[in-house]
Amino acid sequence: MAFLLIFYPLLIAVAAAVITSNRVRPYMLPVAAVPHCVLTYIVVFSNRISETSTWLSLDPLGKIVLLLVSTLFLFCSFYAVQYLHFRNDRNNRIFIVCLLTFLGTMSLVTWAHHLGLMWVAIEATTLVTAPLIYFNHTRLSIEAMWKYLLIGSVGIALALLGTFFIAYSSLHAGLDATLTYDVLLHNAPQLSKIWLHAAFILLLVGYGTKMGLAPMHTWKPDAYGESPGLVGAIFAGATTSCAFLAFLRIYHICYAAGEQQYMSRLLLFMGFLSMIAAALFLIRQRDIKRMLAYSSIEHMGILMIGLGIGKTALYGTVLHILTNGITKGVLFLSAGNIHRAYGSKNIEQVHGALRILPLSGSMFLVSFLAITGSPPFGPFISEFSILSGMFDSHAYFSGALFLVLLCIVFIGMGGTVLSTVQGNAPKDIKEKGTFKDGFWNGAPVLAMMIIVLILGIYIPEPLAALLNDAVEFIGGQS
Amino acid sequence: MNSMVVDVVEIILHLMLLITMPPLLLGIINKTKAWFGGRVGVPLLQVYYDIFKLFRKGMVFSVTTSWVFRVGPFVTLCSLLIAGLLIPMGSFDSPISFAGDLILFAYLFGLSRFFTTAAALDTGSSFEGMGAAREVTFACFSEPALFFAFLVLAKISGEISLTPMMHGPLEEYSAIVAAPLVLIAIGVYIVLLAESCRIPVDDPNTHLELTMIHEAMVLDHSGPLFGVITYAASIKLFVLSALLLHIMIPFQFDIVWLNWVLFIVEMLGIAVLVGITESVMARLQLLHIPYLLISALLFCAFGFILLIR
Amino acid sequence: MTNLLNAILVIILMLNLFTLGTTRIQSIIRIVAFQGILLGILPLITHDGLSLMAVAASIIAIVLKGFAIPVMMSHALRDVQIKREVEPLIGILPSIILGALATVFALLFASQMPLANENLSKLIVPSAIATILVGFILLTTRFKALTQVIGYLILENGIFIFGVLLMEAMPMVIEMGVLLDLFVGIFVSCIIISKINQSFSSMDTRILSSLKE
Amino acid sequence: MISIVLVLCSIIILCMSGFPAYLFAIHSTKGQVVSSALMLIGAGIGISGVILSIQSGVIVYYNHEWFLPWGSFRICIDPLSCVFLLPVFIVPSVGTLYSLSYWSQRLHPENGKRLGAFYGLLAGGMALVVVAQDAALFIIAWEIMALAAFFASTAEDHNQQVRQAGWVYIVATHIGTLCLFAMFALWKSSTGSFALVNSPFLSRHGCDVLFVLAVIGFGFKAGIIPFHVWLPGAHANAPSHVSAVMSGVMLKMGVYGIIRMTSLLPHVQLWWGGSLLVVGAITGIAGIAIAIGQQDIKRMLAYSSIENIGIIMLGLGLALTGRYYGRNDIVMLGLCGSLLHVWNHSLFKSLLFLNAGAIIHAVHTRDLEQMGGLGKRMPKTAFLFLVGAIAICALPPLNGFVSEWLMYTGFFNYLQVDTEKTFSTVPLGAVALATIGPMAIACFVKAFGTIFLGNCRSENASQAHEADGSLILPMVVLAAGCLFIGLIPVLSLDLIVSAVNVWTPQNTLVSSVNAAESLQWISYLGSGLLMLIGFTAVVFRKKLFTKKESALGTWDCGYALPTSRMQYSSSSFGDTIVKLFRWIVVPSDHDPKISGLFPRKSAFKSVVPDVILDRLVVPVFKLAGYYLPMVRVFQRGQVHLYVLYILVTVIVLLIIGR
Repeated sequence: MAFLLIFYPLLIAVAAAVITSNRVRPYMLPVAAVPHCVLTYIVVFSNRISETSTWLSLDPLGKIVLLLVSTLFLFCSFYAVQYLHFRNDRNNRIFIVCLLTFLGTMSLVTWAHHLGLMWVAIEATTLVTAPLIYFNHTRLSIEAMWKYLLIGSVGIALALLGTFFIAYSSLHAGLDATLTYDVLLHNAPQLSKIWLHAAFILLLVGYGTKMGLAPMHTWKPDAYGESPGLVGAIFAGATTSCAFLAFLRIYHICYAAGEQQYMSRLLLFMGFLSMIAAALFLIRQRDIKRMLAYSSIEHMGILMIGLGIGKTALYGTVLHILTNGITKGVLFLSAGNIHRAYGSKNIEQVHGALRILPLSGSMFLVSFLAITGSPPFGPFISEFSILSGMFDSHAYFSGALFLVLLCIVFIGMGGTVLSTVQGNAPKDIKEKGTFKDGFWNGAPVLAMMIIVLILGIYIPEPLAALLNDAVEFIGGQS
Repeated sequence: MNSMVVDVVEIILHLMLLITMPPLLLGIINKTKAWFGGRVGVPLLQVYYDIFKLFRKGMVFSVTTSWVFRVGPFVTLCSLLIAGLLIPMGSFDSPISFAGDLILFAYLFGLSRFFTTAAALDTGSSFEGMGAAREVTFACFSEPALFFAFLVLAKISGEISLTPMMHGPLEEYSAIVAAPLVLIAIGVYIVLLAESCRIPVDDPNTHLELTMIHEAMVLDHSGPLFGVITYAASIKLFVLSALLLHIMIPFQFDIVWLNWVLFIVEMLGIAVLVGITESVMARLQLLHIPYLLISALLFCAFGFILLIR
Repeated sequence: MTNLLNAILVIILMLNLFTLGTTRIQSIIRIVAFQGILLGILPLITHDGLSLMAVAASIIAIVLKGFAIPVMMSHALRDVQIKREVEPLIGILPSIILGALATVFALLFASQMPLANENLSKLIVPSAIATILVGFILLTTRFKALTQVIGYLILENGIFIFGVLLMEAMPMVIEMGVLLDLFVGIFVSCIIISKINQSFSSMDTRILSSLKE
Repeated sequence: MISIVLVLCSIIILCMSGFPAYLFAIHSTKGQVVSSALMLIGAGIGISGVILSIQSGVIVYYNHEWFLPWGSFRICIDPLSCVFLLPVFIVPSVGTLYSLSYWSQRLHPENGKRLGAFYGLLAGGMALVVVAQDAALFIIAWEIMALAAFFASTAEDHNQQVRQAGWVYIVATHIGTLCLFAMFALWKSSTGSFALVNSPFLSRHGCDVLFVLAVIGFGFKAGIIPFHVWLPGAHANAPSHVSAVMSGVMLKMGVYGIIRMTSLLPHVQLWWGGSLLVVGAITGIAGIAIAIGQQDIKRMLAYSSIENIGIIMLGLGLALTGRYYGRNDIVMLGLCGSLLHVWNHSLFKSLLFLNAGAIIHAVHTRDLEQMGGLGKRMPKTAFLFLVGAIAICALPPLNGFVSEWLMYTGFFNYLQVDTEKTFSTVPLGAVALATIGPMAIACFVKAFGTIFLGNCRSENASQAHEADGSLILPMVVLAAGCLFIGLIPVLSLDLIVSAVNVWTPQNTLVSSVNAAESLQWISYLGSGLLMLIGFTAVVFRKKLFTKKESALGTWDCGYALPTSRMQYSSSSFGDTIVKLFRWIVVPSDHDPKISGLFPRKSAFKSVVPDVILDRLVVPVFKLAGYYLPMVRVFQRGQVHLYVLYILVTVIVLLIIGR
């Protein structure tokens, strides 16, 4: 199963590379995504334990991220068909091949139970995504790609060092140097503390760079801003979640080693730093896509805070992976539509999206409300669980700071979003705009929004069980 | 059976006094002022003559006005009459008394003010508008002052109905209440002067721009309507005087009928007092009137604070 | 064996400082290539007995780090026709001093950490950290895109040094994967550099600052 | 149980009521009719449910497991909910009738459907708020309501002012919601569950914090000063029937929240009531003082809503102090006053907002200075406005008086409580009410006078026409409600007293006998007053309503050419009071000097801005918006610095981690 999930997209990628027609090639995306998604649902929700090896195994955490990756990719693939047809002037071979490879490597991340393998997979996602940013072939997109690649690689390199440190900590403790997840978990209490601490910091910074924690977030607004909306959606929804999953593994090992106290301080520091940075950069943000990037940074911060609080906040944290990911998908895809329709993503030019693009505009607005934690949408449930966990563990100051930051973020984002969707549209776009809401660019957005809404009012039983499994797997209380 | 007869008699007397006596107070005031001015003055009952004469006259309506203009004075009069039913006269119980009637009492004044000012605005004249604006403004101070006085009285008597509250506690007043009572008496007296448009707040005899409060509001009313307004103004004076009376002179005789006489004499005394005040004081500059009212408010407030201290 | 190891590590450290001390980009590439070859020898001498894995790792490392990557970078350099790193953020001498300080810091830092396998780790850990820091110095003080890639490569070299300690933890496949990732990463970077050069007619990353707040 | 089913059905119907309109053509009014019909049906079902629940006298629960990480679908209809459910059902359904001609789909094809949909959601959300007995459900319902109100009030988003007002609203409501997040999270951590039921685990300290959070969080919605900043703009710029619902009902949800939370907190402190009294007095007095200075009819009504919230808070504060001293009579009077005022305000304020809508419809402006003399052109509207104005000034014999009377009586009763020193000043609340009263009269005399009386001040006003029946009918319903409660208050007292019994901690039964007796007298006297007025009017009818009017103008003191512009205007009327209260309202006058023999044309203008919003919040936001983005220097696009950040982070973390 694992090989199927990982290699099937790669196979299609090869097929896409061979296909010569620019119009036909985009259909490879759904061809890869639909079976992948079906398989994913079978694997995730079937009770039979899927086959495991020491290196590849699907635990509940992996299941959640795989679920997210596959679902998000499915919607994005349908969206991509229409998008690429609209941009038919540009050769999409590299784009599609990279996108499919990306799916394969992300699946690998979710399955990897060997820290080294996981690192390789994460680094691979960095490499295959770089060309995606360059799709528009503008000077700005080169700049964004360069920054992404350099900063991302440096960060990931530190993660490799951190991975080595973990192995070394087990060596130092007199055990065999190993990077196998299960063995490390088993031996966690004996691992050499000081090396483990150092490893934790390096991995926090390393995978944090990939997630986009402040102050390693600098590539993020550039990359998200310059890449097509659907790449942004996958970036913000899936890639960051994969990186978070990678970090979660490390967290898990340290947790098993009884280092909760030590981690909590660092995680809260990084989490709040990210939220503060995001909040400050969101104020008066004039570019809707960069705004979304900062929102993503904020949510990575929230995930970190959730981990830092631990215990009852873990449920919210795990759920937040899902809710944040899907909501980000809605945000980026609808922002992409708006960008297309107006030919600009600057709020000086973009007004009245509700009139030009009734669906995308309203989805953009609603998903903004969702992502800022308004009930009755999914992110509210997860954010509120985290907040509630904070109060449960008597972290009142953190709770208050969290709320204040959420408020600033809301104000910052709200100003930009409302200015985008409300008001009168510029005349020329009202009359001559060629890009309209259609089925293929609207339906995926709407479908994801419905999922976000459902997650806010009803969590299906299998999913709830999965989430509980995941929390128990890490060792928290559900 | 006997007590019921007494009750009925009391109610009839109350109503009679309420309906017939008010214009007399105006007459007394005018007479006092004339005496101070060294004039003979108009007859004591001149106000009655005026009112009767006005009721016989026809009316002139401005084309601007609507039904509000016509109905306003009547609503004012009716609400003041109802208020008059709530206030006890001297040592006698009022015809209607229930817990919390003092609030209704105060708010009936509000209702009368609403319609007086609305009727004034109905003419579309800037003079009357000016008068209305001042009327509603000054009420913002006189009404809280009145409520401070009520609080003091309620605290002293332990009652929240006008009749028992006015009659005071069953035993003697304790010494501690003397100072608050004096303070609120002063406050209520100022309120009385303001509400019934007397010098130093207003000059009932002119409607020059500088003094335009009450008289300016009724510039356009004529005939029976003006009669109603004059009558209503006198009832207002009467009712407020009755209130003030209890605060100032809270004692009574043992013989019942003497009490009626005492009440009438006291009321006339208050009218004389008002007349004296009008004679010896000059009208205040308009901008200073709020200060006078605020001082009334403060007198009453101090009274309350002294009491609960 | 340990003496040889220490000797190689000292040379690597010296090469680090050389990279900081030269402005000719071609020379830096050569120095890094030499460093790569030296690194490739490390797996052979750290472990007693020649395992197949160590040999394979060593060969691949030498091929990639010593030859393939430098050649690729030289190509990129030829395309952009730039010879020197002019006006770095801090001058040559200060950067050498900084590099030396970083080395000293690394030695001090490693002495703070409890080490397993004492005699082996004693020099490996500090030189790994020193090399990483030098990589960072290059990354942060040099402005030419290619120099920054070299900085990244040195950073990776440092990590490789550390990785030598853990040969058995890393299965062959994954070791290969790591090296492949590195290779592809630098490959892509070189492509980007030529794109940058096409679009901006320059390799100076300072002009890549239109995306900002 | 059946009552719960009915109320739930009604909530669902209300929420969905706006959506069928999407099935109809864009200019078709049929969809709107269907929506309105659905809403009326839904409200009817809901009201029948409420009545059933009142009659049975049993508190019914419904609890359903819910696959959320926390919380369950827990619903409860108790008398307190019933008290709030009634306006929630009545006012929006009256408003939807009004909207049929006020916001006809034919005339507003662009936003009519959207407005209808969110209007329904707003109503349904409010109903759900009131019955929710679980924090999760509550907060979801709360936000549905808040967001629906946002969308409904920004129906005309092409207008810059509307957008501005919507922005202020959504920020304010979100801050309030975040406070509620904190409150419920704290509730969970103290009681161990999200169920909003009495809990023995609450500590004294916890109660204090919960109380403060509730007052702030719900205060944002209720419009307590200084959290009222969103209120005037949102009310002024929303369509009138939406303003009516927002002001008439939605603000009360904030009140409901505070009342509900205080009912759940076991350790009542004396300062709770005290602080609510202070807050209420400030809100009431400042609210009405600012209202007097407004020239925009809807802004004026909005500030008057703030004033009324202040009054409600006074009653609640009184009830809280009464509860502390164990004085059930005071609790009864204070809370009954509050709850009845909630009803009353929802009746007369929505009446006034609907009336304002009819006026705006006729005159095409919200500016009072452009109106005048409408009483002759729209007599029915004028009469209905008068009814609303008298009611809102709390004058007998209408309903506003009854609720204020209850509070006054409570304050007077408090005089007899043996209290701690500082809290013997509580009866000063009566003085606060007595200050608010005449100011309200000033405000509404001004409004009534400048809108309906005198001469027309503008071309538009002179061409105004009477509103059609479909606009008048809803107002008549509301006015009838005002009169009904005003004349027969005893009938409404039973339900409210049982709600008060829910509120008091151990459900100690509170009796209302004394108050009921007095209320009887008030009905008699009120009816007597009406009859007396009617009697005099009949007696003088010949003279008063004679057909042959002498065609004379108002006496002009000898000036031969008075024009309508010489009337006392709205600003000049208000100026007298505004000047006296300038320390609260801080007016900014535009008063050009007149000089020379032939002075140029000049105009006086007095604008009363919102003290908190325009002088505090906006400047602070501007400063923050200017200074906070300065952190952007850290991100100037220099990639080598970005790499340095990574290194620095590692070092900093190593230092922190030591």
